[in-house]
Amino acid sequence: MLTSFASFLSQLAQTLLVVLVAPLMLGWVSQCRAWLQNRSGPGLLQPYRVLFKLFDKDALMAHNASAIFRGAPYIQFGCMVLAASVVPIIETNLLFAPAADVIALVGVFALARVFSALAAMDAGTSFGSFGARREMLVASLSEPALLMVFFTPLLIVQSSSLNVIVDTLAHREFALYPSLAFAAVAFIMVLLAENARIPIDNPATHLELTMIHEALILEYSGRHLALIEWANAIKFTTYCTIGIALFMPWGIAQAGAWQMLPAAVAVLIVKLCAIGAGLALMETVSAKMRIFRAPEFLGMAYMLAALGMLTLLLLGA
Amino acid sequence: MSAQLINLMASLMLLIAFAMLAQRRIRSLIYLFAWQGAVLAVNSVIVAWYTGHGELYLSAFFTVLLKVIALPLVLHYLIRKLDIQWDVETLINIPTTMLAGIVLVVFAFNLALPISQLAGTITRGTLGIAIAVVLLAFLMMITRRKAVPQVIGFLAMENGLFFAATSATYGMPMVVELGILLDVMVGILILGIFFFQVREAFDSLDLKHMEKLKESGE
Amino acid sequence: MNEIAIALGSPAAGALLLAFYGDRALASRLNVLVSLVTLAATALLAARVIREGSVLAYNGAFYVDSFNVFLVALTALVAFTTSLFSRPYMLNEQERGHLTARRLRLYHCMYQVFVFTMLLVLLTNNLGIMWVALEAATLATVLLVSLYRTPASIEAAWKYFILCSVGIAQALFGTILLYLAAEKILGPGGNALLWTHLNQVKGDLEPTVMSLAFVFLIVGYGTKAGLVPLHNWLPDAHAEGPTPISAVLSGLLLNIGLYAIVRCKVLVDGALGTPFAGELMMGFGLLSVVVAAFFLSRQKDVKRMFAYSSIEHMGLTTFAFGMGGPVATFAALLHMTVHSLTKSAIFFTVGHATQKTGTQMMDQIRGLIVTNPTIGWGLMLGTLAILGMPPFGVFSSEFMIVTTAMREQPWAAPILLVSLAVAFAAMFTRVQAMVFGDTTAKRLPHAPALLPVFVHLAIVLMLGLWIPPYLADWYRHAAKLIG
Amino acid sequence: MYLFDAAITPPLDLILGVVLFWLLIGMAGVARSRSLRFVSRVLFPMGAAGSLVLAAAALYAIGAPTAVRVLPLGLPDLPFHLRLDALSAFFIVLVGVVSLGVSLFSAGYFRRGEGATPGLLCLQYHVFLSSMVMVMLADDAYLFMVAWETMALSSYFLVTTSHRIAEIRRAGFLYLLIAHIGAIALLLCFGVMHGAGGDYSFDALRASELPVFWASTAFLLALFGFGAKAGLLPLHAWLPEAHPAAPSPVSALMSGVMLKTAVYGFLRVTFDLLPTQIWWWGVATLIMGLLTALFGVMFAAVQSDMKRLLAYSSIENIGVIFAGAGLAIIFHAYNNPHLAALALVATLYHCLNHAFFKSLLFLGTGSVLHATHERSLGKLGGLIRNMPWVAGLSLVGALAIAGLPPLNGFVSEWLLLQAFLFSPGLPNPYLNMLVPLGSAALVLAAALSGYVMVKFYGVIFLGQYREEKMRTARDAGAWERVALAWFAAGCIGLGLFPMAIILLLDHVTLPLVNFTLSAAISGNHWLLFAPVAAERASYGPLLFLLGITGTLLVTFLTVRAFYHGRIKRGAVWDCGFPEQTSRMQDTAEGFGQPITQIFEPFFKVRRRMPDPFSSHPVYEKSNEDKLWFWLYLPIARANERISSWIGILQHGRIHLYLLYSFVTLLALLLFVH
Repeated sequence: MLTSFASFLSQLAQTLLVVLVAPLMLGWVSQCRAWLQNRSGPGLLQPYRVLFKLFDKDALMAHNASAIFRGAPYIQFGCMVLAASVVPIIETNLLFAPAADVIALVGVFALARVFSALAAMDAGTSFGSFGARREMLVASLSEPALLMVFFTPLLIVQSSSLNVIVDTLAHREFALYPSLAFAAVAFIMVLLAENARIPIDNPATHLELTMIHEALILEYSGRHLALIEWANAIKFTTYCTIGIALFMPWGIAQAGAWQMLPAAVAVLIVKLCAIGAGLALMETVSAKMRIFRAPEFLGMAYMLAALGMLTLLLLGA
Repeated sequence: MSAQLINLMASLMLLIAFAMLAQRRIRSLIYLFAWQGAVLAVNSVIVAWYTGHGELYLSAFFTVLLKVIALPLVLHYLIRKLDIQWDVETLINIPTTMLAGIVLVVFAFNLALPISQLAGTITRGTLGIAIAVVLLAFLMMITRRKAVPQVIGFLAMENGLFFAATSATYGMPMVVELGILLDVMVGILILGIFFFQVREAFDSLDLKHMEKLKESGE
Repeated sequence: MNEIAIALGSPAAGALLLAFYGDRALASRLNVLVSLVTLAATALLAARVIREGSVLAYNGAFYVDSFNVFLVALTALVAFTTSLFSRPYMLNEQERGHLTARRLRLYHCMYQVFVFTMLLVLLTNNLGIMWVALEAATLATVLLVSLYRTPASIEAAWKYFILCSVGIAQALFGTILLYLAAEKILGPGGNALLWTHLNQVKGDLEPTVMSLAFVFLIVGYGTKAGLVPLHNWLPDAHAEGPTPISAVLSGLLLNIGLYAIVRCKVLVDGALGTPFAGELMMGFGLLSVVVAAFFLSRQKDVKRMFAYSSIEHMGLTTFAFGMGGPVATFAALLHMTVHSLTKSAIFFTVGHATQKTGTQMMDQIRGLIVTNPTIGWGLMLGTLAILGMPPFGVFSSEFMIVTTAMREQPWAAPILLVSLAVAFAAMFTRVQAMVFGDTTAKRLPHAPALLPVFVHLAIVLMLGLWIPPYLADWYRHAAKLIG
Repeated sequence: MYLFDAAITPPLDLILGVVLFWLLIGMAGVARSRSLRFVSRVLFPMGAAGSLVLAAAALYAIGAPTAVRVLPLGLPDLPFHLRLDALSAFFIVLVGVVSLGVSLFSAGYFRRGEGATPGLLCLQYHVFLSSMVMVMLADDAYLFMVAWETMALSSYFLVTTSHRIAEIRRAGFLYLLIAHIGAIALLLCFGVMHGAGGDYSFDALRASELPVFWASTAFLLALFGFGAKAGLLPLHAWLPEAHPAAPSPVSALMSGVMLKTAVYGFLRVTFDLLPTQIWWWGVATLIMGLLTALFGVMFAAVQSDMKRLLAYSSIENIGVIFAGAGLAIIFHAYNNPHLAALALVATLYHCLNHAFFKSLLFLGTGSVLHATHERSLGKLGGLIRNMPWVAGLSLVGALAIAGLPPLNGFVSEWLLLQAFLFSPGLPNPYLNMLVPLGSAALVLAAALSGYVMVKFYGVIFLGQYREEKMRTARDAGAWERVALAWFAAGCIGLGLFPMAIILLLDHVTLPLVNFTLSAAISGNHWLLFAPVAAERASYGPLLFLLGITGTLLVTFLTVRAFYHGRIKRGAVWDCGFPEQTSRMQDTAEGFGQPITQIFEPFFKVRRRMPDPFSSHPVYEKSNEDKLWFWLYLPIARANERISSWIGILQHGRIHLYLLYSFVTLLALLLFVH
């Protein structure tokens, strides 16, 4: 009873942490980008201000928008929170962890995405539906790549549960896994694609013909838009935490190791900052691709992940 | 003595068969056919006389009646009626046909060898000739372009079969023989009707008109 | 043996009667009646054979065993149903001016002569008489094939006549050789050609002569059975003759030809002690199946197409007889039965369909199911049955043939099956087009008799799901007899 | 006589009773052939009741001991053998549950004047159902073939219900032809496996000792034969033609159940009848399965006819199922019963899932078709407003088929992926590397199926009306709603309670691969689902649902509580683009375009570009199946060529015919001599 209460607490804490910190993470990345581009930037808290503003506005909907349109933001938000709750970030004692392993995690993302695409089609506009199409296209290519990325650590620890993966990878003697390096590069590529970052998509653009993600949410406003934006922030942060869990799990506390928690939080903050800065750097130095280059990009990610897996099978490392 | 006579008859059969193979004119073909029937009948009589098989006389009698008298008359009547008495048939290259015929005779002789050894008849040597006559008649049917010669070829084949029956076993059982004769008669009757139908439908008895039903081409 | 007398006497008497009164209004009914009497007599005969075993009658002139009795019954049955079918069919033909009363008389008379000769072939014990009757059967149908006196029908009849006569002349030579071999043992005279006598001494017959005889016999009777490459008369005769005649040619005459071959094969097998005859039959059978299957995909005329299908099935049956053994022979006998029933049923529907649309060209026959569902369904189900679709009986025999082939002649099974698939593709696409779609058919003055179609198909369906035990015993017994 | 000798076996008898009952219903339909009311309101619901009994009996039979029975029908030496074991019982359950829904749907579906008379349809429909059950029950080759072909035949007639349309006739022909070719392969397969003394009961086949070569031949023939029925590459060509041609309930049955009979047969032959399994059989099946899955989903993505799209999606799912079966064979051949059981369970589970969601979607398209008389995706749209029931329930199906948690499609895919991932450790190094790569193909197929379903659902139900007539579309009637709800409930239930199904499937896997999954799991996890071991992989659909709905509720209530609920309705904005018409929405073709672009080598694309000076520019594009041009047409042409060669034989000249006889005679004489 006590342990399950503890895991409930731990679960609540970690989930809340991710949910609340997520906009900050976005703010940090755009701030870094601004610095790299010699701009002053809107400040770290800008995403919160945006959310606050949106929640305050009236929601405007098309006449023909159906329940799917209204429900989709909540579903997306719910999915992202669930995704955030199965990734161990500071401690591996998670209540929800057994509910979804890495494969189910991919499923959660897919569920959210399908609803966002359906909602975009619901309005019945030209941009909405082609946004939906592109989103689904990119996703259908990045999903296999993401799973291939997961397979390498999964084969190393012989488990598909994130908790177990982190536990095993973080708490055994240090070993060099070249296969994981391949997987990590692939993962970063998938992360960029999935979160509508350059070079697949540009989160800042509203240029109709090139946008993907923005086209999806074109018809949204008010609290629905806020929820979507927030969900996206959570998604981005969750991806970062997944990356941390898989490729640099050092410092994440084992279940019940309360004394390690402060250190774990500190390590997490450092890692997140580093990732944010790194991403900002990458986004600054690269340019957006044409949409039909995206398959090549993701194919590359897929190949890298597959190579990683083969390396593992070949070298046993 | 009789064996020599039988052999003589057999040779005559073969000779006539070759003659038929080479003959262009329908009238002459009918004469040849009648002669072949006559030879067949004489042969039967010789065999009957020599072996004492009474029913062979009967067979010879029917042969004369049907094949020497009735059928040629019917055929003559038909060709007169159909006005094809003087028809000349263009054969495919007589020498080639003859050559093929000779090959067939050799083949037939070889084929008959083991059988004739088995047969206990005095006529057994002629079995090869009987087979040859059948095969030559067959060849004749293949090479003829007009309906009447084809039918004569068929009748010649029938003659060959009778000859074979006589030479191998002194003839089939009487009831069978009669049945066969009946069939031949009815067949000719039907053919007679048929010639008129063909003539009516095609204005000619040339078989080249009857090549419409086929699978090739289109 | 009154049954035999009645079975043979009624068609003979019927032929005589119809020769004089065949053009009267009642002639077609008389035709049906005579066929019914024949059927009743054969049914009684069959019952007697079931009860008492093989029957030798009239001084050994007639012999009925379990092999031929079912063919006799089948022949009488199909002859009867065909006479039922032919009544409205011929009346329609007459109405539409295709036939005169005189020709109708010829038709009725010759129909009964044909039935008589076929029954004679089956019932006689004398191989010589068998030959005579078979030749007579040819002669009886020649004038029927040319009944319409169109150039095409005359051409078909001419080919039929010449090819079959020449073919059967070879069989006569074979019979002479058989007699030659038999006479050595049984002595000269009529007895030497009696099958029952021959069967008793078959082991002593001279093998060389017997093998030569069988070559002539199979070429001869094979022509009648429609084996490739001796089959060329068959599609023409089927396509150009009146449909009832196509039905009996396909359903009965081919069977009779095959029956003659099998009777001789029993003797030859006994004499030779080698599978020579069987191999020859398998070769002919396989060739027939393959060639017929590919011919099927070139057909435009509906009756011609089903004629090729008959060649295919005769090939299959011949192949099965050639394989021998209890299962394959059983299957072959069953196949003969179901093929006769199905193919004649198909010809019945085809007959009405062609009358309704006024053409035999398949691309002008459409939508039968719309105007006349029974004809459409009859044709559809009949075709599916003949293509070997379960649950129809043709499948059960094909199942046994193919599985036996898999065990005993594994090389042949794939060839058979590929041919069956080709045949399926070829026939089904055409029949489907005729049955479905928008219609081109018209109403007819005389309503078609479709009872025969559904009776036949019902029997075939039953044989696919359940073979009555006495029928099975019968087949088994016959199979043992044939070996 | 046999009927009464045998011991009483209640489930088997009950099932036979239902089969008989169905046949009687069919007869009754023919008896009152023209009365639509009688047929649809009385007979079809009665049939549904039969399905319910069937499903219950079979469900009971899964756990019960194997029952056998011999009927006094069939060939004299091979009477009909029946056998009800766990595998057949499982598939009969599948028939029962799907036909229950489809029969209910049919009760409200058929209309007057659509093709065949109602009574005839009723007969064909119930014969179809009965024959499928008989396929599962058959325990000898003859009954199996009879039932198998009867199934093909009855469904052929159902497909060609609207036979006046030329494409439907063509589809029907293609269907029956390929079915028949497949059946021929099966016949050969049984022939190869023959038992001693020509006994073709399955017991004899099991007992026969086949050399490896013949066993492999039998396996390949089975793969071909059952693949033809299932729509495995390259024998899939009939499927996208036949499914759209059939009335929707029939498409649902064909896709939902009939394709599974092929899976059943395949499993029966490979795992039960053949004495051994060889690893490369599994590899061949796996590769064929994966190729089929990818092929199916790619083509589904470019379709613009909704039923065709679903048909291609069925091809994809069949591919997935066969991939699972292949994996099971590999594991079984390498003597790894645990993973074999896992793969087998995934396969069977997916069969069940596919039956549910594909039936749901096909029935949904049926309702749409009736409401709008339109099958082309390019003309539908916005139907969620007119048909909320159909739209809502179809959404469940679409999400399930896209493999999204927590619905059922995800469970089987998850299981299958687990099987893929734990494959390393096989004694074959190549397989060790290739099998995980195969999983990537599987995932790609799954992800693309999400794409396909967004397209399917979005274009039909969402957006604006593409045609004016959509405005008048009416929602489905009560019968149809009940049926759709049944399938949707199935999709949800199968997704949420996987353990219940696994426990059932244990009875199936035990005799086939000697292992039960539940044996590996300690304790009874109704919440969690861990087929291998809890620390290796686990999935808790209920927790999952709880997580999402919990958050959703909390968010919703929070937003409600703290913020205003003001909503304004307006015209769509669309970046302020002024001239919006419904025709400017993305079309089905538009959705297909990126897929054709990316996977261009797999398609035969024909484009017709508009003339630059044309005042009415037309752009046409079609995606065709390359296999059709590479495989089917060449075979057809070869057939044509051979028959034209053979046609020369029959030249019409009697002399030639005589020559044939002559030459035959001489050749045979020479041969004998």
